[in-house]
Amino acid sequence: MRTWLGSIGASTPLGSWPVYRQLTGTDRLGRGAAAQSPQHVGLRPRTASADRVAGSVCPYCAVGCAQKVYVRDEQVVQIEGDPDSPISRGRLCPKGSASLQLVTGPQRLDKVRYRAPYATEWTELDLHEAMEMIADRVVAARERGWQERDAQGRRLNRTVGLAALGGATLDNEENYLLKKLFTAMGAIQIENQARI
Amino acid sequence: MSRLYGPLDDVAGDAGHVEHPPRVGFFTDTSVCIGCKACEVACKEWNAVPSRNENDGAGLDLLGMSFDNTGMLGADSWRHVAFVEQPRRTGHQEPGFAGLPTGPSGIPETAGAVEPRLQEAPRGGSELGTNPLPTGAPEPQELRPTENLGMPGFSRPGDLTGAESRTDFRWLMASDVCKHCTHAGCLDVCPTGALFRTEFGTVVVQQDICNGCGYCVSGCPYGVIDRRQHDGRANKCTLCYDRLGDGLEPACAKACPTDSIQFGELDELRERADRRLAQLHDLGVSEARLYGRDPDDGVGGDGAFFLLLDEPEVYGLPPDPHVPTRDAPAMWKRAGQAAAAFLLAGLAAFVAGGRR
Amino acid sequence: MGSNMAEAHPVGFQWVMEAKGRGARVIHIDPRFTRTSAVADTYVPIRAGSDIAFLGGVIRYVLDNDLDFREYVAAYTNGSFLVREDFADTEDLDGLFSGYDPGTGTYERDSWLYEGTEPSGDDDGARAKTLSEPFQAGASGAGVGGADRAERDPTLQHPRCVFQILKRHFARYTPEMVERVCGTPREQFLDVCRAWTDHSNRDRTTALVYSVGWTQHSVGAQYIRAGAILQLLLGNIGRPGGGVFALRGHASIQGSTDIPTLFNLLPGYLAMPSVEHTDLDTWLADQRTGGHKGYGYDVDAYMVSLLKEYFGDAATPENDFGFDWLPRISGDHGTYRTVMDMIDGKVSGYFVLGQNPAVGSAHGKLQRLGMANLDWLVVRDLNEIETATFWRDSPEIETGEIVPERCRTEVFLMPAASHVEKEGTFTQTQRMLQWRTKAVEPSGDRRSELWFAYHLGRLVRARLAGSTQERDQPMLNLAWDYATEGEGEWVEPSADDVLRRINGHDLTTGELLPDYLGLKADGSTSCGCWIYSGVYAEGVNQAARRKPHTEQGPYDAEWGWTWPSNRRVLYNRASADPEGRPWSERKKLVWWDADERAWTGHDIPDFPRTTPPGHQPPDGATGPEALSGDDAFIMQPDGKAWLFAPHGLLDGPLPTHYEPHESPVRNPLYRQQGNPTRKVYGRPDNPSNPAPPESGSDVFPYVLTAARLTEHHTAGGMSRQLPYLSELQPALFVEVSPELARERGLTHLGDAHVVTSRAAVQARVVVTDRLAPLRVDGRVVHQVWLPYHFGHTGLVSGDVVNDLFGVVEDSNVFIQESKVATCDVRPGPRPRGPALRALLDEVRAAAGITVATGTRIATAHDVRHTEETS
Amino acid sequence: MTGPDPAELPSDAGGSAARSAEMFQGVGRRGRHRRRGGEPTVVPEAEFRSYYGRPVLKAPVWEWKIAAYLFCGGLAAGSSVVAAGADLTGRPALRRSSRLGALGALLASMYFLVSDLGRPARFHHMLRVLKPTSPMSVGTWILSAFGAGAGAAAVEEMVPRRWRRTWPARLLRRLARPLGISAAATAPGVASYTAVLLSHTAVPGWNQVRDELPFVFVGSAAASGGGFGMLCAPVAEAGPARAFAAVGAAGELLASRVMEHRLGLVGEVYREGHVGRLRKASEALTAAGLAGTLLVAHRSRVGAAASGLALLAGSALQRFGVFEAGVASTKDPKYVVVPQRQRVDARNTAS
Repeated sequence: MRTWLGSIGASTPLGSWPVYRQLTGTDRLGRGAAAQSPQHVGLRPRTASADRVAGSVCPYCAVGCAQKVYVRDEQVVQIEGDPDSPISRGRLCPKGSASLQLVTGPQRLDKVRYRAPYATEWTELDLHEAMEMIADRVVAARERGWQERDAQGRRLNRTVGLAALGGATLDNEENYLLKKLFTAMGAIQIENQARI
Repeated sequence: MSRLYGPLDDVAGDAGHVEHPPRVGFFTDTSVCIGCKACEVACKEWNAVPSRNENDGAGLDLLGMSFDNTGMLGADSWRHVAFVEQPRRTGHQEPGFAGLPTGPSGIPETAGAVEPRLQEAPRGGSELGTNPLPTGAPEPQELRPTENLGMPGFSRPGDLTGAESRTDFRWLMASDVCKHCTHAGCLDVCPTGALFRTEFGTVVVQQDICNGCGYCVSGCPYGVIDRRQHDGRANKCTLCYDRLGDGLEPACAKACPTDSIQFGELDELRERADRRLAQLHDLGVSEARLYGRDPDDGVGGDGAFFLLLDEPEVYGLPPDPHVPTRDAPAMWKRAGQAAAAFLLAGLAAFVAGGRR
Repeated sequence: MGSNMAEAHPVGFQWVMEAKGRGARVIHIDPRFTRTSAVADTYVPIRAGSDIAFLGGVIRYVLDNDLDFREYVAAYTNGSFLVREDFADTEDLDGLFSGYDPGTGTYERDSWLYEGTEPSGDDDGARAKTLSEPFQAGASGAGVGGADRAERDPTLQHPRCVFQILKRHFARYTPEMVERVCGTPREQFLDVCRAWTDHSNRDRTTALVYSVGWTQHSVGAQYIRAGAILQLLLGNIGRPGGGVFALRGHASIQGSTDIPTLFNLLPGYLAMPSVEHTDLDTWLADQRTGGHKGYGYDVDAYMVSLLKEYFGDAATPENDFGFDWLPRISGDHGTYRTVMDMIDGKVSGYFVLGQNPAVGSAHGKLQRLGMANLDWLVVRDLNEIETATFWRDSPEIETGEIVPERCRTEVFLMPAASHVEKEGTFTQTQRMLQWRTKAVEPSGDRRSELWFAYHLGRLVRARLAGSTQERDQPMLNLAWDYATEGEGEWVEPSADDVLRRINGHDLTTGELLPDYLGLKADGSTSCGCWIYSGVYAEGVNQAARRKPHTEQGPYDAEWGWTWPSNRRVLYNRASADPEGRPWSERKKLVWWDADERAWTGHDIPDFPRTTPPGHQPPDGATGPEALSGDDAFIMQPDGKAWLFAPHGLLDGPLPTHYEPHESPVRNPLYRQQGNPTRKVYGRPDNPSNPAPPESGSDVFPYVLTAARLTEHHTAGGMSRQLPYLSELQPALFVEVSPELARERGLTHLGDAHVVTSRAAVQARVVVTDRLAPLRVDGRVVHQVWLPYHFGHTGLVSGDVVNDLFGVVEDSNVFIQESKVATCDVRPGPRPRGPALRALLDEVRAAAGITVATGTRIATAHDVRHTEETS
Repeated sequence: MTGPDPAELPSDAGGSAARSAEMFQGVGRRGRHRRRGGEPTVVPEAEFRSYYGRPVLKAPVWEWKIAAYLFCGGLAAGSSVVAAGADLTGRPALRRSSRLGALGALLASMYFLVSDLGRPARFHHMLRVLKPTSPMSVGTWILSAFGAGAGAAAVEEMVPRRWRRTWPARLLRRLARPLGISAAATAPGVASYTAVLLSHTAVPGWNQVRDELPFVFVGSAAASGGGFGMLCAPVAEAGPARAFAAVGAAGELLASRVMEHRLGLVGEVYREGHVGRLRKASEALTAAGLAGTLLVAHRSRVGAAASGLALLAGSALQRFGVFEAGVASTKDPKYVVVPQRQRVDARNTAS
């Protein structure tokens, strides 16, 4: 009986029927091997099929936990800790663990939004047009707030028409360019979270 | 015949896996848990478990259970961090409240604000994130001050001290998870084979098979597995079956900042847990105990076991669970007797009634 | 202290748990029992805002019982230095130091100098307050007129030596006084003293961790000073397992201080030129006034190299390397000042880059009203945050204080690239730079700030092209020629190239510099940030190194890159005794190798490599050459760690307990109530709750403090929008003790509102034993706590807790006091709309609050520091 | 605070009745009431600790349909026995109605079962495996065997007159009896497996009645099967149905009483509230039906029908009562914690 049953290959419909596998195989009670569906045989994690893995750093607090960013088809499919890091040893807190959602979630802005003076709603604006508009406004504000000398005639060479806040979440290179640019423009009210 | 109850050395082999890897599991050492909930989030990110606000329109609300706003394990929460505030101390820990002008503990009152509402919830509170407080509920009278003069003042020193003052305190945190029992109630009762024992000795629901019969929900003596709303299938921790396939540790254990969740081969974890327990006992933490480590317990030992600092029920765990399958032979025997009686009654009815 | 590390830095906390597992004792001193306390060996309650009293008490315990690490103190600190005869301590002046001017609320600080030194520069005491502030001191620390000429008493016995002054200063910080001020029971305080001193010696070290629980106070800088003094007395600085750890809260907040987007600094902590500096030489002189020792002296090389990077070939010796193109500061241009200037109509445009001031800055209403009075606002963020939508859904819409149809501010909300969509470095809390590679290209309009800054610069330069105006020359001469990728107008600038320029080049050879020691003042080197020089040493992006920690030594020198020079422990010369031998085998870090005639060890020695322990510098030496063999603190102009700060701090050479700006109690230590130099802005839009000796403080009887939860991130812009995080902490709540709940009729999970003179914030009540009332100066003081993450957008929302705080600042660093204020807590939801304004009017009236309230900063005098809005 | 200092309690002391529960986390209810009231309540309630009073177990996800399925399955089983007996003893009306009743009940039970699935379209996955450890799997296979016989027998009854002479109809008629008998042979399994189905769970209200529930359920099945025969068949033919119903009803009443009596703490859920009312109604109906069967049903068609209806209703309410009792027992952690805690404490005392 067993031999006869055993002659039916696993690829046949009958051979893949778990009841049949129960009767012929090692898992008589159907609680393990016999009940396993083909999809669950040799299951691999999605990280295994990533096209590339980028070394990154968690964007939340300042501990600086190393992350591995798994990319498949130009989409981030997983972010998790890098066990090689002497700082974090691959571990992440809840926020770091939610980085994937932070990066890929529907909350992300994708288009420039513009609110005209006195408007009650956003409108869309082309990115490059927005940049040109901002540049115009920067030049004007710089001019409007320009201070050449103080009351005692001392050189100020600055503008107070412009201010900026932010940097603690930015890259060093970005902060460098921002500080350099604003300083060259004469803007001094450049601040970030370190003051807060 | 495979065994239905008691210690079982080779769970994967018993489930028909030949040449399988060693059994793996979790050892969750709650004495080092900082309650950060990284395990909950890492699990959800990896397994794409829905968040509660995606799944039920009820919105999110505070549960009032210390920092626990998850509630319990369920289809949409495969890890759950419990927070327990207690007016007692752990070992030699100095809770710092001695000598302060404290009054009686507020813990009974806060618990009392939570519990009655759980009873009124549709499934008695046995679902995630049950909002324990109906909106617009009147404030319980007994918590109102007897007299409120409008302007607060400082209590005079000593007003609130005395025999009633609280001095001891501790805050327990513990990350709960599916136990991946040696004898798993959910797996045993599953009629479709959707739940199965993997080659790693873990217990996994196959989503392509599950038809949502719900039997496993009642089969689990820990109240872990549940059917997902709007999806209809049963869900629980898979111990990251897919990750194991690539030699990776489960997402929660990997994320855990303080290594409270430890993943590994079960035999090794048990030894490690024994050492940790002995260490804690040496440090005067006499209330430390292991839960689910004993292969002689009612489920043959858990694949995911815990070091607890209080009795299991304090964390929402059953003190002495057993797999219902333990009594299956006896139950079938009784059913057979009843069936025989049934048949006999039928026969008798007609024999007595005779042929017409 | 001042840190809830397990909650705010959970992954870093693994090392604390690791140490605990190896037998370390963990003590958590905090106003409330947190997740850190839960796993600490000891929790010690303290009243928010009283940490200096506590630390002062420990310092007194150390000094009284001769428990200091005497050899360390004598060799490496300025304990032996004598202070001028005319110095008077708070002991003598009831909470003030000598030199206080009640009219300006500042100190004339010459009397704080060492004996035998002169006042710095041309300081004749007539300089305006803001002109000699420490933010101008820059990298070299503050000038100490001729510290090398200071008189010393190596026995530490001279009554005017720093060590003895310290003893006298803290004499009244007895355990009884600590109990009175902090509410910490005496026995618990003494237990901390014993633990700290028992574990600080040749074989043992104690580490001190703080976060913004220390910085966000009107005496914040002195909190850290107090911690540093204690750690120095116990020999816990520069040694393994010791230190004072500032745990910072943002991915690159350290980087944004090193390469600052801060008004008073240029990269590498170089001082922003002030109106005083007519040319490079006057600026240099100010940086070097009197001090001539150490690496800070080479500030000319650092500054010139920076100017060479800024202006390229246009920076020449003839034009002072373009120094004159730099704008000049003249006082406070900090973020809060700027916001008030917005309200006053002085600012036209505002960039907000990855920050959410409408929620995250103190006095949120002030922030929002400021933004509502701009011409334009550019917000760049990942998500739509409150700062971008203030014109539509801020609380002021409800109260009618902002009307969209009448708000003219033009708002550009620009999507930013996320951390995986751009490459660059973050500098983490221990000064380590780590490079991130780009995983994917940003989609849609998402762009990096690098792209934004680069193209904004390009467009503005194009608009100014051809201008002959002097003011436009810096823009036109700006070296803006960074490498780019891609074609066309909107190319992508290369972060790698920016990092190379930050590292710096030898302009004669074009080679990348190996480290800052190679910088020159003659214009032959360029370097964007001298302390980062070496990050691209040998043409290798050192910050991108990721050698597994399992494959390298305990200091993991090949993972990332730590400034300066990849050194992991600062001032590690102090880990060896004056003779250059490790203090103990167990605590070995760096030491003098007599055979090699060089410093060596597990870490990169923080000392001139070949300067032997017994070295005495020749007369007239400057810079590193002027360091003695035991001048372990190589950045200090006198080579010593400062127990006493003769210069550099505005509010005193020693930390002194002052009550917070808003406090329910009178300062039990001195007649001087609060920090006598704190920055107050007495304006109608910035009211203060009264504090003793003013009347009316009983209207706000409770101590209010706010902090983070693990599950959210600061102002919530990166967490309240995420389902997985939102569900973990779904609503704003206020934690109260059961005692306070009874007193005010608050029920668990019921609604309550917290009221200050600025705002009323509604929150759900969480009654918990984790908060306990304290007995302070004979009466019971309740503390309440709220997480400050909530705002009006996102998946979970709530009132803005920062609205409760006003703006009052530490005078040294202009950081606001947002860790402590006073408040009332009332049951039930807060009033809405106009009724809310009525409630606030009512409480202000009840407390008798005027513009002048809280501005009498010197309680020994009657001068008020108000400011009328124009 | 009342009670001893918790720090002084031995950490593993367990939950003795004297434990002052309220001083620990999340216990709440009983301790608090007692403290507030001042005087101890008359009946000392079990004191135990829990996590904020939250249930330990998940409440069954099953709806009322599962109770209906239990009832219909029992009815099908009982009817098929009556049908086979009637067939063999020449009671065509009883045979016909019972065969049709068995099929109808079977179909209804299948409907209820399938529609309660989370993924009804996958109901056939039930036949993927044959798991002896799963009463639902075992039951599915029993039902399949039963269904084949009961279905064929009923179909035979429904063959229209004009097709009777075709060969498939003739074949069917020949097979109807053996198939009907096969259904009757599997009917005891159908009648009893549902008891195991419920008891083979962690639900205290079901698991702890595992010894009696099969008897309750077969009694209920017999009562409903017989009752259905009494309802549908003429009095003259319904004698065996009455006997079957009477024995079943008596058995059910007895077993149900024993079950309730023997239960410890969890007996509360059978006695109290909504479930208590359901079960009282069930008992009354079954008892009335039994009395009617014995006293009236052999004389009066109306009386027989009424008795049959009463038995059917009693049987249905029995299923709903047991079902709801189980659900209720998961909603309060005490039914899980208290017995288990007592077990642990007893073990600790013994060792």
